[in-house]
Amino acid sequence: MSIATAFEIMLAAVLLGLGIWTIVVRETFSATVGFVAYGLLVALIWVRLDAADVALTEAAIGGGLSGVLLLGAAARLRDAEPMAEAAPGKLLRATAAALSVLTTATLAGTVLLLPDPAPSLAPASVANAWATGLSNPVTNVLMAFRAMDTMLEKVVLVLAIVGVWSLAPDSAWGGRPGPRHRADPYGVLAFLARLLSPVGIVVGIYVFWTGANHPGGAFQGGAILASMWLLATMAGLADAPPVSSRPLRLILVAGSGLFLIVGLAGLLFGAAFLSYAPALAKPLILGIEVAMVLTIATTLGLLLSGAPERSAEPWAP
Amino acid sequence: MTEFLTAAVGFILAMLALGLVSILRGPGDADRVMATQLIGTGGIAALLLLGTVAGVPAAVDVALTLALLATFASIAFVKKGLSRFEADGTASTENE
Amino acid sequence: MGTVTVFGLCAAAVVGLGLYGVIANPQPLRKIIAFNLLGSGVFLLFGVIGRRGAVAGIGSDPVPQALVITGVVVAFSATALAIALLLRLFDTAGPATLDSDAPTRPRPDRFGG
Amino acid sequence: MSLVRDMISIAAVSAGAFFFLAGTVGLLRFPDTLTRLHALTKADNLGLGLVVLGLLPQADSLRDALKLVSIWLLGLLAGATVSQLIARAARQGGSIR
Repeated sequence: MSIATAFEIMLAAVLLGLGIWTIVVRETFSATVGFVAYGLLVALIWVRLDAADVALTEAAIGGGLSGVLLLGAAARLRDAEPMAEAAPGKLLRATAAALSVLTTATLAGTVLLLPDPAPSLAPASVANAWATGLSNPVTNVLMAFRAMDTMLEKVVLVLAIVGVWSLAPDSAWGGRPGPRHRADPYGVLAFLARLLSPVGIVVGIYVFWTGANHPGGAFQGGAILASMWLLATMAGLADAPPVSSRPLRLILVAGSGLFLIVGLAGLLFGAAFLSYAPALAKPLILGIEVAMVLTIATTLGLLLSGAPERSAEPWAP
Repeated sequence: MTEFLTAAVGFILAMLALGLVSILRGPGDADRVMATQLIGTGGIAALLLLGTVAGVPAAVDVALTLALLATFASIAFVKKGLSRFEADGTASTENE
Repeated sequence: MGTVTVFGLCAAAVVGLGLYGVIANPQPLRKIIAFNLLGSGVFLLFGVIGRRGAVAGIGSDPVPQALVITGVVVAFSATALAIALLLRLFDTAGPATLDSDAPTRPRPDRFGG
Repeated sequence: MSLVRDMISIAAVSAGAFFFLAGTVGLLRFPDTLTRLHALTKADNLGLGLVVLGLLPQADSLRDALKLVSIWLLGLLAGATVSQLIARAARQGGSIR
């Protein structure tokens, strides 16, 4: 057994240990922390699998944003803990365990018996990379070869934000989402937000821009930008905009809207829905990505802020 | 060189795992939240070494992202978990 | 045993763990977390299959990678919606539970204007 | 030349690994939240710094080297501020649950 394999087994064991902790530990808060640690560490496996694009996404969304979302919810639901319902009966747990073992065994068998040589679309994506002028194959797949997925994913983001907002009580409709955060303007948190946010914005834009040729892209960059917005909000340096704001709503639909317009233009002037003329491919993709990064950053930030809870009165720091 | 770096990643990962065991056991929530800080240092060190070993230059970007965001869970904990205590004035008022 | 086998088996185990958690954990937040764990296992399986499709110059098949990135974003949106539902349930009906027989204690709507 | 660089890397990464060991021993042995926080943020950040130092000779370009250094600086900033926040939360929460 080589040292690399030993390391991989160890990494898998640590990750599985965190997964087991997340499922079996009694307190919900501990489980949440375990899952956040899992989300941060899984990026290591993605790097080991040579999928740096996914590693970036997992680090930004799975580690950073999910952590804020889940820990925030766990802290807020803490009061419900003493009322925790009776654990399910032995029969249910045994059935669940049997079902899980069966699923795992089936999947493990499938992994061991995967066909050789492995089917791959990598050569096809390399052969067609000329059509877009971008050299990151993952961005090519996301923005050109399977652009429909990416467009529909933007629609999912819009639907999710509509769903979250529609949970607002009538009295708060049109107001600002989430609680208002207050912090000592000269305290530690405000200091961190003042120092980290500019750095994070630069990193976010860098990750977005480098996505054309190296691992990175609109999702990862947008997630980093959203976190920086959130940090400023949590430090009391900024406030979430009221959801009735028209510019805000325009930004929220900009990504999917521009994607749809370009797609329809492809149908009218080109070969098919979402087809780009090779000469225009790079500027078109760049334009869509700029709109997308704005939409993603705003949507992710608002999804984390939650449903509107306060009136839309002007905010004074 | 590659063998040495792989062994170093393995060692740091083992330290990380031991630290996680100690931290997640508690006793308090503040101890548990430290797990994200632990990954913010040990996990990033392992990631950087791993990127060099595996020949994935973009691992540096992943580490940069983790370094930026690993703090966020702790901040969310301090903000929301302790809003009742008005810690350092970093409370969130639920209602105006 | 190579990279693919180790992480493939790990992914299979994570899927099983998540499935068990979704069924057996009573608290809704725990179910949401377990569902995310299950999803993460499925993503890892995609990653393993992408890794097998590596060719010279590309370490991993880009198509599964792109699918996983889309999947991560969609899973996050779904989680955020689920958490928002859960918090709203908690605000209106007291302790959040999925047990339909549980007594609900109506609370005054605490969101003023 | 390559040998010298490798020697520097091995020395610095080994030293970094030692500080991670020290940090973990601290986590396992120290009795309360504040001392464990101290072990975690001080020793581990030093370990990260030494690992970064060890990887600098292996960096391909100046840009990568700068990124490595900025990762360490971000880690220091995060460790310094977040440990303050957690410690304060632990103290104000009393025997924080």
